[in-house]
Amino acid sequence: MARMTMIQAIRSAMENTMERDDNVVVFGEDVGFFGGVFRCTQGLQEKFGPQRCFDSPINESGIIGAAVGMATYGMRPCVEIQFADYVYPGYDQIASEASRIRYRSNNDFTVPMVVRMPTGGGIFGGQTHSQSPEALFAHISGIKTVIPSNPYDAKGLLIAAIEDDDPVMFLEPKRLYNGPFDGHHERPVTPWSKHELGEVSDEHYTVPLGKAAIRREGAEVTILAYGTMVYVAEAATQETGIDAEIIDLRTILPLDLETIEASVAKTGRCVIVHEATKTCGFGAELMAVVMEACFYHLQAPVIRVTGYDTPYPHAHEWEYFPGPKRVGDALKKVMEAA
Amino acid sequence: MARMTMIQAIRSAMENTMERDDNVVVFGEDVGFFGGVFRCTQGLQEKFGPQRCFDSPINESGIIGAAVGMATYGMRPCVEIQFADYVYPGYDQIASEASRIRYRSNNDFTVPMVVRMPTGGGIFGGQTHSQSPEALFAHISGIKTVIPSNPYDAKGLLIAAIEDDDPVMFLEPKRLYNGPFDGHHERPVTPWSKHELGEVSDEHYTVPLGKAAIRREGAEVTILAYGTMVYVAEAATQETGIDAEIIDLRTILPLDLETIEASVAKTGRCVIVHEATKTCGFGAELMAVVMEACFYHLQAPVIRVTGYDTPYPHAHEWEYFPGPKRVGDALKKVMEAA
Amino acid sequence: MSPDKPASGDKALSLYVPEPEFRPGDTPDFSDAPIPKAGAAPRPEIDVEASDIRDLAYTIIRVMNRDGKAVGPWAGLLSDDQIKVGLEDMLRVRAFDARMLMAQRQGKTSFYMQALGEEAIACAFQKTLQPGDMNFPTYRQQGLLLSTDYPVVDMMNQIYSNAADPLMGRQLPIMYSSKENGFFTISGNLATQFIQGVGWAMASAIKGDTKIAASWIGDGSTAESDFHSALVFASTYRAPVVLNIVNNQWAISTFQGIARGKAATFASRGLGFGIPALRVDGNDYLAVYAVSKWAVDRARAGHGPTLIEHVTYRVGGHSTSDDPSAYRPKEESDAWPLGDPVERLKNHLIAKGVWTQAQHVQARERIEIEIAEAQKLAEKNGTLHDGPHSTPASMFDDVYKEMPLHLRRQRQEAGI
Amino acid sequence: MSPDKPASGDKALSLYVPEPEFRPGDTPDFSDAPIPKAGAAPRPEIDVEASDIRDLAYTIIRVMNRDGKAVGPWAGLLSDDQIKVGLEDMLRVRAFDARMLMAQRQGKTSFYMQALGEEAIACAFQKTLQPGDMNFPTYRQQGLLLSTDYPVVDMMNQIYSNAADPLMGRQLPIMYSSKENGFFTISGNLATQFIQGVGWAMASAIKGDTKIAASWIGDGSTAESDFHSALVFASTYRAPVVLNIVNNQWAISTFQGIARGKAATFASRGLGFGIPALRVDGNDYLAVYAVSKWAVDRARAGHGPTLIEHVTYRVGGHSTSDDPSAYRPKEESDAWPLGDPVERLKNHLIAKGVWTQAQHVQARERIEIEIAEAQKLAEKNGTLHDGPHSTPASMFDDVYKEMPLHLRRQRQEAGI
Ligand SMILES: Cc1ncc(C[n+]2csc(CCOP(=O)(O)OP(=O)(O)O)c2C)c(N)n1
Ligand SMILES: Cc1ncc(C[n+]2csc(CCOP(=O)(O)OP(=O)(O)O)c2C)c(N)n1
Ligand SMILES: [Mg+2]
Ligand SMILES: [Mg+2]
Repeated sequence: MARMTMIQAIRSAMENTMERDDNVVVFGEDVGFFGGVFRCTQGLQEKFGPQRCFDSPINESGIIGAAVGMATYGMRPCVEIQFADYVYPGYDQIASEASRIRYRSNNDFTVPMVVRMPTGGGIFGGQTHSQSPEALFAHISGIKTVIPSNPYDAKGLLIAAIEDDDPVMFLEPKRLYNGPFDGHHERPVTPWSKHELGEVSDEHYTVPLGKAAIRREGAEVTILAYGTMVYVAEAATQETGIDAEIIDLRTILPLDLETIEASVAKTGRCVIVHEATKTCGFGAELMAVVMEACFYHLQAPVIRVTGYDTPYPHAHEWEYFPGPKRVGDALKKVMEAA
Repeated sequence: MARMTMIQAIRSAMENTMERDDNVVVFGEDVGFFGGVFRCTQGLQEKFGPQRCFDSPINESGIIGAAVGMATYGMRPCVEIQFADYVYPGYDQIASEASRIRYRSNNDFTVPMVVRMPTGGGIFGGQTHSQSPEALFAHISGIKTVIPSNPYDAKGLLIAAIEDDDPVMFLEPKRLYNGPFDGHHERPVTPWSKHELGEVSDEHYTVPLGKAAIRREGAEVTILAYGTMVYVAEAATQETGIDAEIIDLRTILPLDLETIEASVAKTGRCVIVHEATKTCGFGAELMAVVMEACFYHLQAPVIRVTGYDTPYPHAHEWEYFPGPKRVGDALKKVMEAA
Repeated sequence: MSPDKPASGDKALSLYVPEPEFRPGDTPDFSDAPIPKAGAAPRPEIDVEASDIRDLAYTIIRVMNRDGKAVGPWAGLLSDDQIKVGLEDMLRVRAFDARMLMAQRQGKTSFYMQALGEEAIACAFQKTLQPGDMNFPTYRQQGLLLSTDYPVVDMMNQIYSNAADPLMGRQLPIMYSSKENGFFTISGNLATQFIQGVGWAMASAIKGDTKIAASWIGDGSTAESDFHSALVFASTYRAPVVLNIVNNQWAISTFQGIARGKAATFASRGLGFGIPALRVDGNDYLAVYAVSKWAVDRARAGHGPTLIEHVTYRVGGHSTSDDPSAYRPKEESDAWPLGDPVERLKNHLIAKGVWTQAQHVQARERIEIEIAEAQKLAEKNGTLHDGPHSTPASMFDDVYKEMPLHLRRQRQEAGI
Repeated sequence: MSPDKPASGDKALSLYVPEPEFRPGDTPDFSDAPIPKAGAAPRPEIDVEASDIRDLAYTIIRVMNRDGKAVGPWAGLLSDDQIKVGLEDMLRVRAFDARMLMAQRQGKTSFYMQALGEEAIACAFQKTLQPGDMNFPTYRQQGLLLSTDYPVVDMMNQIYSNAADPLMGRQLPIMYSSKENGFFTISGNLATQFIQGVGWAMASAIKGDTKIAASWIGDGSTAESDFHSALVFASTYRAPVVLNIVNNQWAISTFQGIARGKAATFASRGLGFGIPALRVDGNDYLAVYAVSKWAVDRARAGHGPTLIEHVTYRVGGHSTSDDPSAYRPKEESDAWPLGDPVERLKNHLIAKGVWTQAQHVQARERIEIEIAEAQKLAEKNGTLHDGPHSTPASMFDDVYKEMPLHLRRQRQEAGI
């Protein structure tokens, strides 16, 4: 056991799977010799050689398309898209190909592939280093979408994703790479070494896809969150003193419907939080799930706290970012209602 | 005044705007000499010459990227993507470029561009000629998304879209090109010449973007629909005898929140219908809108009737397609509830 | 900003929009088309550098001359028996196409696409592969499957989306899949397979395997971005892949000039990536075989990718949804100087004295009967509109390996 | 399936992964790099066919020789005064970069990217354009703006995201936009602008205008699909556009071999589209000017697109987030044989007898003071972390021309 940052945990997941299965290969822009712009693949080329971990041309459709081909051969490619904001040129290979090959070929070909990508804001990255495109994946049938919130989960989920026989989009909240971030940008950052979920085994283990984690049990209101927003939710809960149950979804597709439904049935109130823009974001689906399954339990309208429906602005990062103040206000509002 | 099919109405919209403004140009795969695989651009090259209406290489990113460039020059390109299923290779130019150029340049450059695309199922087109990707556009800030349901609207909305100073995705339900289709595939198709909304002026007129139309007033339940589903909703209403108010959204972004909210506040019940897959489809956003604004009016949980979360199957088209039976069942269920 | 040239003196620009030479009503005349003599192109070693054989990207490699003789350095690779098999493969494709086109017209299915005039390409190419190699085809390479032992009746079952459809009625007709027979599941989205084939080949190389991949694309689809992705990746990693462009001169209603601007050749795009590029007479079975074999051997020997442009002509409509008389002269395919691949190979065998017109007619009839019988068998399993089909509940299967809860709920709600 | 070759005899494949020649610790040595002599490349007419000048895609067009003399058919286009302006433009870019790099290190902004060693390219190119022409730049063409009259202080305001930022703090530093000065709004997404420039040029042609466009891309980004889209569209419609590749040999940590597989040249990609392609010494201001002028004149005269590969070297880090010593030898930039563009142009003027070292130092100091003063002015308007900024409410503006209801509600909820 060791304390790891999320970067180290992700690297450890790749290292473990590459050791166990020589079908696992890693490639992407700058991931080879250099080890990736966030250093998640550092040392892998040295350890496994350039045929197992290598730099790719700057072509996201090529990266994902080549990975699809490799996966149908029988390998398990785990590729990196340098920022989630740059996945769109490869979107066709995800939405039209990876997602449908098993179905359309009736299991003749399958695509056990992972596409890793740093996601989310909070680093003054401006419009094109801050996006959260998870809803664009969740709408596509045939792929899974995972968003870890801590080193322990990141490693276990990534191993599960690499070993999964279906394509998995693996979104890494880059603001969490080095420590939990609760939106209080004015305060110093706590490193993962100070957090119990920074405790990560060097060994192989998995965290199952499709299972949410209850980060805090509570009776008054359910907060549905993932990634960075889990810590914002924790901060808001603490600051308002409201007894919220905080659910870290971890996998948004398949979604852990049962955990969500049980919690909202219990609390009767719900706040949904994500960084992505509001309209048609994943929060909309969560709203719908709660409406469909928990309507008769609801004591107040569910509230979404999200990024606004604008491009991610540079200077006004902290006005844009859904921080503890906005989440706290939503908690208060949902408690006051009805 | 004349009776027009939706194809003729769309063509007429392009013809009118091309006559009035030589900044309007039309291009796309097979749209030039041949006039498009659905014949929507037939005759335009002959009338306006090959510099105003021409065939393009088969490259959707190129089509949209070139259109973005033309629009920033000051033209008003109206391009065709042969099927909405093929828009993904051009998705980056929509989501990262067209949508953000006004914002990021602080109005220095703007993108008055229309991307037309036949959308939806019901024609035995299988996985790649049947998709409804509107939610993938609705999640992107900075673009508008329009889905007409009849020739009159199609023309007026398309002219409004071409004259709009922002980029517009214009999704044409191909199953409606030749007549309203209510999902009763076993019955003969009624042509538009028998429908009052097939009455279309040759002259220039607009239907404003962002305004829904109430197709049927009703007291018991609100049906939110667009495109082909408007007729399915009408059939289901008639067949169940339930007094539904049918709202044809026409523009899904910007959404006519006021019309939706007023209707659901009045009826207290709501059914949402679309062809696209369920999870994170536009119905999820509609759910959220109703939850946020009409919670205290709701007498029953809102129900979504949608395509299932699978690729669009070929042989089982009619089991997949959300037809009047499924919508009728939802209406009955929402009326029985509470 | 220019220090020396005033803007005022410039003449107005104007957009060039390429047009095909002939439209309906015109009399097509290809007498100017540069058709090199059979046997003229040299045959390099398989480990050659692209830069040493640039000319092969601008010529047309041909083997059969006008008299049906096989000539030049690319000739002589196949035995008479092998050539007869090739001829029968092409006849099988042609008979299959004719039957299925008719079945679609009769309303037995929704859609069909024939390969009329292009049969030599897929049929000859397939013979250069080994078991385990993988094609990443487009919708017009039925010849790849039809020249293996894949059951014809299963292809028909797929086309009918019937109860025996190996793809459970999920795919549009003709979108076959057969891993076993080296035929990757066809996509309706153009060009995506071109880079996937490169990825598959990279995997084979990473694993130290001996298998190679072959990617396929049409002339029009070379404009798609994944054509570029494929060239970039194939050249960077020297992937063991053959990149095939089938230039049948049309993309639905759009002539090849819209994808290549009337300049250069499709093959020559390979040169900018250091990929050897060869242009071949796609209606010459022997030339296609020879060039493909060269490229396959090259890939398998570890020398990397080859780009082949197969020059042919799409004689039929794009698909059953298309009527080409709206945009090109009916006579164009007859005027096109490279002739019919079946006739040419037949004439070659006859010229050699190992085949007769009577044998040919016999073979054709035998194959037509085979196909007709397969069709009867297939129709016993159902047709699209009359059924039977796979069970509707199967619609929910295989989206994922295991069905997630939300899909289980949806299936339940569907009540099917 | 192969009739003649058993699978068993084949040797195992293996993946080729290109590696740069030198890594940290190695001593870079470019003595083998083929650097053609200045003045050696011919200068064709502007209406030449691509196929007639293929060689220009494989050489390096150079004007200044080792002695600083301008020689050959591409020499002699600029007056001494124009050359001095060019030198000052480059000095301005260098001084600007130095200041802004420092400002970022001091925490006054989040991010910066310099063009160290590549200044000649953008600065010389800009001088070939006319008012109204439009550049579609990448993030490393600050020289395009800095050699027009665009206010330096506004560039700094943008970098600081301050209250006077013309882009309202919405964009990452250095993502300028100036329609007025022919500088298209920069995108963080690579290569998208390359095809947009082609579309803009097509629009100019459709409208019968006289304006031309110039698209820009880096060596690494030529791998992106929109590079291909741009070539396809530019060649098909003969768009009046100059397609510039800045080959500075690195893409973050990735050497150019990953984008071109160690074969051919980036320029030669144009030839497969029938687009004339020229490779030029990007550190030679006079050569860049001459080749660019040729391409701009060609476009404006209606002869269509040109692809230019500017060969240079990225001397600095990729951005302030990058430390190149992790992946290449520190000495590499010094070893690279094409030298420093500022030094070379200075030596040329001195060799001509129209400039002295003292004048040079004076000019540099004057420009450094100019830049320092602009910086002071800009900082009065605020810096990223200390503000002031545009008003937060402006975050909701200009998503659309008119703010839709949902955004009005969101702004209201935000209470800002
Ligand atoms: C991404 C995408 N865009 C457009 C289409 C529609 N489409 C289907 S076939 C075709 C023409 C392809 O022509 P070509 O590549 O020359 O192949 P051919 O049909 O001649 O064999 C087009 C435009 C598609 N299937 N996929
Ligand atoms: C679509 C996309 N993918 C990846 C990136 C990340 N990225 C930014 S710059 C860069 C390297 C570009 O190298 P090159 O084109 O050679 O330009 P240079 O930086 O050398 O000027 C990369 C990979 C991006 N911005 N956009
Ligand atoms: Mg074709
Ligand atoms: Mg570079």
